[in-house]
This record gives sequence, structure tokens and C-alpha cells, in this order.
Amino acid sequence: MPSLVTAIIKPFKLEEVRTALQSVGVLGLTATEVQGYGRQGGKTETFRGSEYKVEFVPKVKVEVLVPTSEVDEVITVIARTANSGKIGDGKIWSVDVAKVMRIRTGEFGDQAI
Amino acid sequence: MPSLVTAIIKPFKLEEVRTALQSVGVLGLTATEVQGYGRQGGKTETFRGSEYKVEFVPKVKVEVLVPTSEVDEVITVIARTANSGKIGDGKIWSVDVAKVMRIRTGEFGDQAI
Amino acid sequence: MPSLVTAIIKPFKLEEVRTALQSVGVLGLTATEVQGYGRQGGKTETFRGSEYKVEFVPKVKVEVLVPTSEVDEVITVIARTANSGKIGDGKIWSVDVAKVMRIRTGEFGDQAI
Amino acid sequence: MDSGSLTWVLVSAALVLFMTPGLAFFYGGMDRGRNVLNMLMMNFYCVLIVPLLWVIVGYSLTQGEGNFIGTLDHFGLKGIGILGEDAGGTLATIAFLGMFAAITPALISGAVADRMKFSAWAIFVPVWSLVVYVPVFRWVYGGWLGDRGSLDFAGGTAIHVNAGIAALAAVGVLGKRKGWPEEGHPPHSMPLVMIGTGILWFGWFGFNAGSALAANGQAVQAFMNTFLAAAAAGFAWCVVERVRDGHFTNLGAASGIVAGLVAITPAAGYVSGMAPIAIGVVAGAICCYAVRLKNRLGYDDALDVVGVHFVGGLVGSLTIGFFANPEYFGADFMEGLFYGGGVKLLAEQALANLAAIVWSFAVTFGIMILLKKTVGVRVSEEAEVEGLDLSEHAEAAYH
Amino acid sequence: MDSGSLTWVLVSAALVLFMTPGLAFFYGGMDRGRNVLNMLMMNFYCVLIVPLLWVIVGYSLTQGEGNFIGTLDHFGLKGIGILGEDAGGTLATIAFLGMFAAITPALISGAVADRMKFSAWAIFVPVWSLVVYVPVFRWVYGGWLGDRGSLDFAGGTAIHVNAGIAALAAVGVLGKRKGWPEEGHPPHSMPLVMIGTGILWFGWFGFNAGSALAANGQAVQAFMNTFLAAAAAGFAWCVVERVRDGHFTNLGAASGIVAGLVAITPAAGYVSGMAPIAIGVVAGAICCYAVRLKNRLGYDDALDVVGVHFVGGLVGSLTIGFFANPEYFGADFMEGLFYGGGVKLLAEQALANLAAIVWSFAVTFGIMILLKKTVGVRVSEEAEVEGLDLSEHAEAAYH
Amino acid sequence: MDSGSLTWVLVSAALVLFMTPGLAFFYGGMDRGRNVLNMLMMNFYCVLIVPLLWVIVGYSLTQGEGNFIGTLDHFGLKGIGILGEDAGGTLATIAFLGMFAAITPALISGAVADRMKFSAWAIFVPVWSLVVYVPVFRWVYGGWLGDRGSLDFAGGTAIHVNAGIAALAAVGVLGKRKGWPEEGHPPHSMPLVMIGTGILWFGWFGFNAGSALAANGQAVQAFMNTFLAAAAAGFAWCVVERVRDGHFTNLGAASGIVAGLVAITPAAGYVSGMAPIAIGVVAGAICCYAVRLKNRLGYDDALDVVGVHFVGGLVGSLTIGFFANPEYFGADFMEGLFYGGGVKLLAEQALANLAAIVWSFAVTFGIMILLKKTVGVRVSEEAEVEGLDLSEHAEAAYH
Ligand SMILES: Nc1ncnc2c1ncn2[C@@H]1O[C@H](COP(=O)(O)OP(=O)(O)O)[C@@H](O)[C@H]1O
Ligand SMILES: Nc1ncnc2c1ncn2[C@@H]1O[C@H](COP(=O)(O)OP(=O)(O)O)[C@@H](O)[C@H]1O
Ligand SMILES: Nc1ncnc2c1ncn2[C@@H]1O[C@H](COP(=O)(O)OP(=O)(O)O)[C@@H](O)[C@H]1O
Repeated sequence: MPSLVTAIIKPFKLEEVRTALQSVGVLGLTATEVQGYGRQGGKTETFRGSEYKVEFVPKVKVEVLVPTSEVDEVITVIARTANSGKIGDGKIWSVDVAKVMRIRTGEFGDQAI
Repeated sequence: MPSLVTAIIKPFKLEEVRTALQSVGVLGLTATEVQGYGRQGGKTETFRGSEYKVEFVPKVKVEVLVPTSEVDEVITVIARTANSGKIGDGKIWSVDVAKVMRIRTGEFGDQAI
Repeated sequence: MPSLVTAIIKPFKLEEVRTALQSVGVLGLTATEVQGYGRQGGKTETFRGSEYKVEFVPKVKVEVLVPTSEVDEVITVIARTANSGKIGDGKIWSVDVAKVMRIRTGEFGDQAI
Repeated sequence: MDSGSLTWVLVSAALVLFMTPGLAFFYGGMDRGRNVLNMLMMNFYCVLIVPLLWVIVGYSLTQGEGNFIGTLDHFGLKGIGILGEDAGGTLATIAFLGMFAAITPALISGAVADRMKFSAWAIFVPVWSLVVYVPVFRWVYGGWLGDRGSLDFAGGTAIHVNAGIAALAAVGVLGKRKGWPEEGHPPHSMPLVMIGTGILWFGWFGFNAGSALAANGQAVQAFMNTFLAAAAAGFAWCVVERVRDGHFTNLGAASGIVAGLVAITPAAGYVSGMAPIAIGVVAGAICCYAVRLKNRLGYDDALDVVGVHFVGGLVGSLTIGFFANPEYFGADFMEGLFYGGGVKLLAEQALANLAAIVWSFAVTFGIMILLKKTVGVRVSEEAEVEGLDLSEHAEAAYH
Repeated sequence: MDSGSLTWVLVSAALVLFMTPGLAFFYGGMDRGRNVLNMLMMNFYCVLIVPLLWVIVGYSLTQGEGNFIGTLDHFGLKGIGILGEDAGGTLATIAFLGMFAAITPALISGAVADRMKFSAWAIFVPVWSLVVYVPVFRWVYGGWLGDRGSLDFAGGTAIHVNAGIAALAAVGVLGKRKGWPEEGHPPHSMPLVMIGTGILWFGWFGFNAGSALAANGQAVQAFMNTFLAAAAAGFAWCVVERVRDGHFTNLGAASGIVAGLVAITPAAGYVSGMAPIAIGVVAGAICCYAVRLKNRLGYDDALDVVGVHFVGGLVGSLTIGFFANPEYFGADFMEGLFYGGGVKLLAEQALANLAAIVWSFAVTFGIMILLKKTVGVRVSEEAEVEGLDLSEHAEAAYH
Repeated sequence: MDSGSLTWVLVSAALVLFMTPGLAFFYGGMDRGRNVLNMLMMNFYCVLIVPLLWVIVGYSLTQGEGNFIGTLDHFGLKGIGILGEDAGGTLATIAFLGMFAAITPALISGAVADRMKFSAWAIFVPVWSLVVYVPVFRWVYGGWLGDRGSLDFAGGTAIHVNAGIAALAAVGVLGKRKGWPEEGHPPHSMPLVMIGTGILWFGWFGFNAGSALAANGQAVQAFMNTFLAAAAAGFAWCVVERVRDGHFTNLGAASGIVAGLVAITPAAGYVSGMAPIAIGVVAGAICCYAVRLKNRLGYDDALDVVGVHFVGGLVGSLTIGFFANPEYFGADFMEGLFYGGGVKLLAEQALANLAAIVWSFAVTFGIMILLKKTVGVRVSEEAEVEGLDLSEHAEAAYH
């Protein structure tokens, strides 16, 4: 049974995370530009002298399907690479997946990843 | 065990939802611009006199990790704030999460949220 | 109990997939522009004579809430329509959903879809 | 007109035509992405309808006898040819002035952004042009205000003060945008704003220096003044922001440049030396504070037409009373205070602007009330939320 | 050439140079985001290769004796100096005309958008310039068509009809885009379209009024006509859309403006008074319907080169037969129908366009067939889906 | 100055003013989306502060006696009027040259992109203008280098070589961007780059042909040369890329056009016939390779100011030694090698550039070191990662 590991990370860490995952044998992933709100707080922009608070900061969401047995390793790898020690580094979570299929071949399960 | 609550809402409701969640103690969330297709139907644009139907309408997806015990409250809060009573207000769903980790500290579980 | 079916597909297949799902009675879905990394490999751009590899290729993520009983049908329909037989056609997976609610009406469960 | 001057007037006219798209981008970039096309359309619409109105009837009404309004002698350009010694000089001037007529109502669009019904705007523009712009233009150029001795080189009173105060009247009737002022309305594309700014500055050389209607020393001086006042005002606005808010901003630079251009408009052909720098610095600093008035006073002038065009135009027009330098015109106009002329010119400047303000505000208010009672001036709340591009024009800016 | 006229020709030449980028943005904004760079490149390419061709051989072939083609007497600008009384007037004119030569093939790019191999385009442009543009230009200006008395002030027949019909021939060989017409192809950036529109209108003053090749009354009249026809056509297009489809649209305004500019191009120096407004209204309304022909007839003219340039150019050229006003030129050219001239001029206009249409269509079709059989004219289906920016240019427009 | 020439100088000045925004978009589009406003601001800032500096003291320091620096006789434009026979010709020229002064430091911004503190830039610009630009300008025009016989029509040495080598000195002190060169820095908006390119080419006609300071044959020749060299260089760059890398690219076309414009700048008024094509081809091909030097030599010249402006300017300036054609100027300047003039002119060209290079590099390096030791020249690493738009200007380009 595969799992889906999702991580919210800082955008400039994406390249590093991708490379690190690749080096532990992860062959694919999907990334999405998202907006994060959290302890990190937003940023302040000015507009003709009026300040306004932008509550959301840009983040990237990384989604990786992995065999459940590898979830811990993948989480560790992401955590290590995405960590800058500063507030706003993000979260990682995993969810059990009921079914996975590769569209091209119709394969199911861990083979499909 | 935490859960992941996901909501598809109308974009202009995001700010209200964020504030409402904040007021019930939700400290973080992740928002994504998405395109929704549903009962609401799309919109019609014109282009040199030819009309074409744009099936998708802009929506925002809100994802919140919460302790499972708080799922119902969070759903209620989102539903209340995002409701405009009009078609297209969106959906909320929750999923059980196997593991959660905060990248910065390495904490797991409800503390990581 | 509903499930959430997620598919990563090639962008130009979105319209076809939407229509196919509609024809089997799926009334709504949510689409997101994402960046995919996988076996397909990236593309090479040039910039004043220097080549650089863009590892990610544009994909679309389709998310559909369906009654669990229809998961297999929906997966089959998506797979059939999104298949071009070429590398990079993408993945489909499903996850069990704990709760679903329609914001407008407050309905829960399969009715909410 | 000799061929050099003819070329100058034609080039200037083309430059001023280019300013309306420039203004559209300046405003449109500041707008949100779901309203940008409505903004562009409000501006482009002006340059479609007003030129026709201008050559058919508007120009004629600014000419001939009459202290308050001209005649219909040149209805449909009757009697205007290109032959003879004039060699088309008059026709060239009419084209040049037609560009001014087109951009003036366009200035107002920045105030009513994000909520005005396009059908109301489509009626507002021609009506306003005829009953506000044309008479005020006449008063200032060849009518009772000009005759009394007030000065307005390229349209400080006739254009910027006029449109700026009309903008205030219009938003008075229209009301605030949903969510204003709590919600921020950040510019959806600052590069588009800066494209507009570049075009505006470029075009404004035609606007001001072209108003000499000849390639002569006065045109050169107006050119130099346009250059220096814009730079000085942009710099001043940036410095105020840096000191007050901590940053040099692009929007500050752009706003300051425009404020300086507005302020030098009435004065461009009457001042010299370092005066344009002084005018620019004053205008830049004052407008940088003036754009905040709306928050204090509670009128929703979306893109600061009042703070930049009304205030900037007024500042510029009044500074003529100090800096006017008769050297440039022959002795038949009054000196400014700093050139020994006393307060007479300053008083005339004040009077001219006052007259324009009263007329423009009152009549604009009246037009808007009439529109409100008939076609309605405001889009539905739903349309406002969804964005006017889609609801009013069935278009989307980006795909 | 006197210094005023020299300045006017140089300024006009610069304005026309600016039009090719303007056209690129007008088209590029209408294109989808994955093909926009291919569109820009097709346009910019014209302004890289054609100027070289023009000064080396093209210009010369439009000059000298010869009803159908000129000579090689001025090969490599031989014999063209800047000294003497002419003071560079001829060289300035050659530069001015070089800008026209560059933009003409660029017009065609809008039709073949989204699917043409860039290598084929790279060959098409110089070949087409030499075997289609240069001869037709010669016929119209100084060759057999012009000699018979037909009129084309700034290139209605020689440029717009010529390129417009060539576009039809080109897409005839090229075929439809995958998914056309079922799939909509919405403009990826309307602000970019409007930037292009603004630049085009601005530049077109040089195109038309510069074609007087002097700063004189005819230039002024051409300028005014360019102003009014564009406004009138933009307005007419918008009104048709409002009545027919329910909205004023930006793309309608932009398309109407361009249609009006195209239509007034041949007529600009021959008509006067309110005639440009009439021409604009007619062209705007007709083109607004003409762009729908492709759906009915099934040719995939992606960005409506046929509907706007061919139809607009033809309409404008034929209206000369009605509105031509000999007052503007001396008596050595024919009057239009409305000025008592009978149908003679109209017949000549029809003949001139017919000749251009036949030659341009046939030869363009031939070139495209040859290209198809050799390098191929169409990108792979995969490349079409992925977008031409990446497949043809290894670039992406936005990051 | 006669009215035709006056018009030409004014139009040219407006065109050059427009180039600074053009440059801002050219650079800004190439930058990433989180640094684009910083880039625009660096450019717009130049056109706010330098004009004031120029009329107050800069212009004066380029005039009068003095081989190395002028005098303060015209401090604050003292003694410059618009009356008399000159009719404002001098004042027009001062405005025209003020545009040059503004754009020169702006060129440097492309090199220091993405990492320079804006406060350091705000000081750098006026200081550099006074201690580098003004003296070098003086040497070349009316000072010791010009007196020896070297030629620089519109600022190849004084502007492009000068700013280009200063850029190298500046990045020498500033250091590389985080992640350079491993990380690619793709242009965030190629359409913005092409908008900049279009504006630059358009404006450059004023830059080069306006430098004749009259509407005469030399202006026409400079105009034609500007047209042809840009086309030829753009074409050459594209061909090199096609052959070497496999594709025609938009960025290649744009870069080539700019390289050609840079190269023809010093030569525009001294060469003729097919020479501009030769100069363009050489410059386009050489610069296409020169932009790769930075990777080999390890200096992070972000947007290739060295490879395009320094190398292009140098190539153009040296080609004068071959192609200079005295026909254009009267006999009081030297012939190029190909016109029988021997290597004398070439040697003078080399010397002039060497002098400019040494002075500019050394003084710029000194200024940067001083800035580094005082206000600091580099933003924090965090700010660099987050983007300078937000950290330096509290603005975001797109919402
Ligand atoms: N409860 C949550 N649910 C979903 N996403 C969250 C949640 N809390 C934080 N995030 C995401 O993680 C990012 C970082 O969180 P933040 O609280 O700022 O810092 P940290 O992760 O260091 O505690 C946020 O920008 C947001 O995208
Ligand atoms: N079955 C579904 N799966 C996933 N998302 C859905 C589904 N149905 C609707 N949505 C999302 O919810 C949004 C609103 O749904 P819609 O059917 O238009 O209105 P309502 O929620 O009021 O019934 C859609 O735009 C889409 O994003
Ligand atoms: N392990 C994975 N986890 C998440 N998404 C994946 C994974 N592998 C592939 N994908 C997504 O599926 C897309 C297609 O995968 P790819 O390996 O290129 O081809 P194929 O699906 O044909 O094997 C990728 O671009 C990526 O978006």
C-alpha cells in the first residue's frame, strides 16, 4: 500500500529537496505553488504610503507517493533538506492511499509510483 | 492523531475564513488557487464576437491540519464563514493523517501543527 | 463514505477528462495547475546561449470527491481519457475521506458531493 | 505655419494620442486583475468617442466670439482647409487639441474605478466633454478667464483641475467600493504601471512643449521644464516616502513623476531657469501627502485622481503667480510675485481655478445624479465582487 | 528636402519602425501563453532580415523604368548620397519605406500563428518580400497600376490587401490548428494586446501622414484622417458588438481601431472633412462581421489577418472611389463619385486591388507549397500541443 | 537653430528620455519576478536625480575651457536663454544631453542586479555621474581625446564603453549572486523584455540621429545606419545561436539588436553605404560570444552589461578606424583604414577607449569600495533570497 507524503516548504528549497529525494530513489513528485499562513507572519507592502499587511507568504507544496515502508525515510530526507532553522520552514504529513495507478500503463500499487 | 481539513471556497471569502479560523485558535493554514467545476456552471467570455464558455471558475482551496478532536469545530467555522447561500459555495472534507511533522523543530503529531 | 480521487494529468487532457467524467455523472471537480517531476524528464530552455534544464513540466491535478463505490469507475474513466500512451501521462490515486460537507446546504456525506 | 513648426505640432499631437493608452496602463496596472480591462476600456473609449465629438461640434464651440461659449461656425470642420499660407496649421492644431479633449475625461476614470457601470460611463464621457470640458476650455483660452489675464499654458486649470474636481464629484455620487478602505487594493501589475508612466512622461513633452504651437524658444523652455519638473517631483515624492515610510518605491516614483508633469503643465511656457525644479519639488511633496486625504475625509478616489491631478494642477497653476517670467512671452502678460509682479497674477490664477472648480464640480455632480436616476451608475454587488472585466465586458485579462 | 520635412520623414520612419513591435504585442497578447514568443519572433524576425534585403536589392527593384519591376541601378544603395540639395531626403525616404517593407510580411504572421515551422517562416519572409511585395509595390507606385490612375496613399493595396490575401493563401496550405474551431483560443494577455494597439495607433500617424513625404497640408490632412478613422471604426465595432453580443469589449475596440487604421491607409491623403469618419464607421462595422467569415468558410486565420487587413484594406481602397477629393493633390488625379468623378476612379481601384489579389494569392500559395515540399511548413502535433515557444525557440515567455 | 532642426532635437530628446524606461523593461523582464521592481527603480531613479544634477552643475562642467574638465560658468543654467537667434537651440541641446546623462548610469544597473543595496545605488548614481561620466564626456567632446582626433558620434566611448567597464568594476566589488552560476536565472517575462527592446530601438533613432543636432544629411545617415546596424546585428546573433545552439531565440534577437545599436552609436555619423551592415554583423556575432566570458572568467554580470555595452561599444568605436568616411563631415577629420586613412584614426580610437576604460574602471572601483566600507553595497542573504522588491522597496510586482 502506498502513502502520500505532503510537505509545505519554502520555495527556494524546492530544488534541494527534489535532488535529495532523487538521491534516495524517489523517481517522481508533484509541486504546487501555494500561499502559507502561520507563525511566520506575513509581510508588509506599501502602496502610495499606506502600508498593508499581506498575511500569506509564498510556499511550495510537494507531494510524493511512496511505498508506506519508505514514508519515514522520505519524511526524514525532506525535513533535513528543507530545514533552515527559521520560523516558517513548514510541515510534512503523510496520508494512507487506498489505490494508486499509473495512467500510461494501468499498473496499480507500488509499481505505479 | 491529527486530521487534514480541506475546503474549496469562493476566493473573496478567504480573508474572512482565515480570520474566523484564527479566532478559534487555528494558527496556520495553506491556501491554493484552484479552478472549480460544478453545479455553479462556468462563465461566458467573448472574443471578437465569438462566445466561448469557460467551464471553470476560480476557487481557493484551504488546507488546515487540526487535531482530530477539533475537526468538527473547524468544519463548522469554515462552513459558517464561507457560506453565501449561493450555488458554488464549495465543499469541505476531512481526511485522517498518519503522521505530521514540523520541519523546523522535528516535532511530531498534534504539537507539530 | 466518499473517497477523494486525485489525478495528475497532462494539461491539454483536462477538457477531455472533464467531459468524460461529466458523462458518467460526476457533477463537480477541482483542478489545480501543478508542476510535475518524473520519468518524463524536464525540458531544456536556452538563455543567451546558455542552456538550462527546467526539471518540472506543467501538469494539472484533478480532484474528485466520489462515493467510494464509484471510485473504480472514476479511476477507469480518467485513466482511459488521460492516456496518450506516452511517458508522463501521470498518476491516479484515491484516499478515504472521513467527512464531506456541502457549504451551501450543510449536507454531509454522499449527498454533499 | 512653417514646415518645422508643422512637424512639431503633428509630432506633439501623436505624442498626446499615445498618452491615453499610457494613462490606461498607468491606471490599469494599479487596478486589480479582475478590473483591469474595465479600466482600459474606460480610457480607450474616450479616445473613440471624443475625437468625433470634437471635430463635429466641440472644437467649434471653443472658437469665435463669446466669453462663455463659442459658436457653431466650424460645425463639422466647416471652413477648415489645408491650402493657402496656413498650410494646414489650423487643422493640425485642431487634431492636437482633439487629443487633449480625449484624455481629459479619461483622467476621471481612475477615481470611479472598480464599480461604475460601463453604460453610465459611455454616456458620461460625451456629456461631460460638452457641458464641462468645452466651456471651461473656452473660458480659459479666449474667454472671460483668459481675458482677465490668468495663465494656463497647456491645461492645468482647463484639464487637470477640471478633471480632478470632477472626479471628486463623481465618486461623491458613486460611493465607496465594497471593502474600502479596510481591504487593501494592491496594484496587480507594477510593470504595467511603469510602462504607463514611461509613456506618459514621453507623451507629455508633446502635451506641454507642443502647446507652444510652434517650434520656437518657448517650446524648448516648456520641454526643459517638463523634463525637470517631472524629475524633481518624482525625486521629492520618493524622498518623502523614504523618510516617512522607509523605502523608495516604484509607485512613489511613478506618482511623483505624474504629479510633477501635472503641476508644470499650466506653467511650462511661462517659467524658466530653476523654477521648474522648485515647482516639481513642491508638487511632489504636497501630492505625496494629498493622496492620503481620501482616507481622512472618506471619499473613495480609487487611484488618486484628486490627490494627483486636482491638487497637482492647482499647485502648478498657483505657482505661476510666483514664477511667471514675462521674458518668455513679450510684455503683454503679468509678472509673477518673484519677478516683481505683486499678487495680481496670483489672484487671477486663484479666481480662474475657483471658477473652473465650481462649474466642474456642480455640473459633474448633476450629471452623475441624473445618470444615477436613469441608467444607474453602479454595478451590482455581485459584479463588483466577481470583477468588472467579466461582468461588464465578458472578457478576462489573463488566461 | 527642407529641414522641417526631413524631420517629419525621419520621425515618421521611427514611428513605423515602432509599429512592428507594436504589431508583435497586439498579436502576441492574443496568442496563448505557450506560443507568444513564437509570435513575437515571427514579427521581430521581419525587422531583422527585411531591412537588409531592402537596402541591398529591394528598394532598387522598385525604382527606375519598368512597369512591372524596377532595375538594379541602386543595388546596395549605389548612387544614394546625403550631400547636395536633397540633403539626404532620398536616403530618409528609403529608410522610411524600409520600415514599410519590414512590417508587411509581419502582418501575415497573425494568420499562421501557433503551427508554422519557424524555419519555414525564416525562408518565407525574404522570398515573399522579393517576389510578392516588391513587384506589387512597384505596380502601385510608379508602375502600371499607378499609371492607370489608381490611388493608394500609404499602402492599402500594396500592403494590407496584399498581405491580407497572402495570409489566406498561407493558411490554405498550412491547414487548421489542432482543435480549431471547437476549442476557444482566448488571448493570454489582453493588456499586451492593448499595449500593441496603443503603439500601432501612435506609429500609424507616421505610416500615413509620413507618406506625404513632406511636412505640408496633405500630411496634416492624412494625420487628421488617421485620427478620425481609427476612432470612428473603433467606436463602430464596439457599437456593433454592444448591440449584437451585449458588451463593449477591449478586443473589439482594439480590432476596430486597427480596422479603421487599415481602411484609412490608402485614402489618408485624398479625402477630407467628415469622410474619414464615414470610412471608419463602414470599415469598423464590416470588419466586425468579416472576422466571422473564417468560421463559416472554414479557414483558420488565427488572429484575423484576412478579416481585418484584407477586408479593411479593400474597403478603404474602394471608398477612395467615392470620397477622393482632388482639392488635395492638384487636378492631376481623378475625383471620386461623390465629387462628381463618376465610376472611373472606382473601377481603377477595383482593378488595382484585383491585380494585387491575384498575384499575391497565387505566388504566396506557390511559395507555401514549395516550402511544404521541402523544409515542411508545419510543426509536429506534439510541438503544437506543447507550444511553439519551447519547441521552436527553447524559450518560455513567463517564469 | 532653424525650426526644423529645433523640432528634430526636441523629438530626439523625448525619444532618448523614453529609452530609460525602455531599458528598465528590457532589464526588468530578464530579471526574476521578485527583483523586477528593484531593477525598474534603479533605472527610474537615474532619470529622477541625474537631470537635476545635469542642469545644476553637470552640463556646465562639460563646457568652456579645460582639457580635462569644464567650468562652473553655466552653474544652474546661468546665461542660457531662449531668445535671440539661437531660439533655444542651446537649451534644447542641454535637454537632449541631459537624457544621455540619465541613461548612462542606468546601463550599469543590469550588472549589479539582484543584490545591490538600493541606498548604495542611490549614492552611486550621482557620484558616478559627476566623477566618471562628466569628465569622460568632456575628454571625448571638446577635451583632450576629441582634440587629438578620435571620433565618437553619439557616445560609444563616452557612454557604452564607459558604463560597460564601470559595470565590471562594480560587480568586482559587489561579488556574485547567491547560487550563481549553478542556478539558472530565467527571464520572468520575455514579453516585457521585448517591449523594452522595441522602445530602445525606437528611442535610439533619437539617440544617434539626434546627435547630429540638426535635421541634415548627417542625421539621415545616422538614422539609416541605426536602422541597418541593429537589424544586421540582431540577425547575426540569431544566426550564431541557430547554428551553435539550434534555435532562433527572442532573447537572442533582442540582445543582438541592442548590441548593434550600441556598436553603431559611435560610428553613426561617420560611416555610410553598407558599412553599418558590416559593423552590425561583426558586433552581433562578437557580443553573442562575449556574453559567455563571464562564466569563463567568473564575474557575475547579471544581465550582460559588459558583454553587450562594453564589448559592443568597443567594437563599434574601433570599426570607425576602418570605415570612417570623411565625405560626411568635411575634410577636418581623419579617414578610416578602408578609405585610405592608414591606422592613425584607429590608433586614436584605441587610445580614447583606453583612457576611458582606465579612468572609469579605477574610479568606479574606488567609489564601490568606499560605499562598501560605509553604507554597505550588498543586501542581506535573506533579502536576496526573499527578493529585493519586498526587502528594498516593500512592494511586489504582481498580485
Ligand atoms: N495547521 C496548518 N495546516 C496547514 N498548513 C499549515 C498549518 N500550519 C502551518 N502551515 C503551513 O506551514 C507553513 C509554515 O508554518 P509556520 O507556522 O509559519 O512556521 P513553522 O512551520 O516553522 O511552525 C505555513 O506558511 C503554512 O503554509
Ligand atoms: N465532486 C467534487 N469533487 C471535487 N470538488 C468538487 C466536487 N463538486 C464540486 N466541487 C468543487 O466545489 C465547487 C463548488 O461546487 P458547485 O457544485 O458549483 O456548488 P455547490 O458546492 O454549491 O453545490 C466547485 O467549483 C468545485 O471546485
Ligand atoms: N512518486 C510520485 N509522487 C507524486 N507524483 C508523481 C510521482 N511520480 C510521478 N508523479 C507525477 O506524475 C507525473 C508523470 O510521471 P512520470 O514519471 O513523468 O511519467 P509516468 O506517469 O508516465 O510514469 C509527474 O510529472 C508527476 O507530476
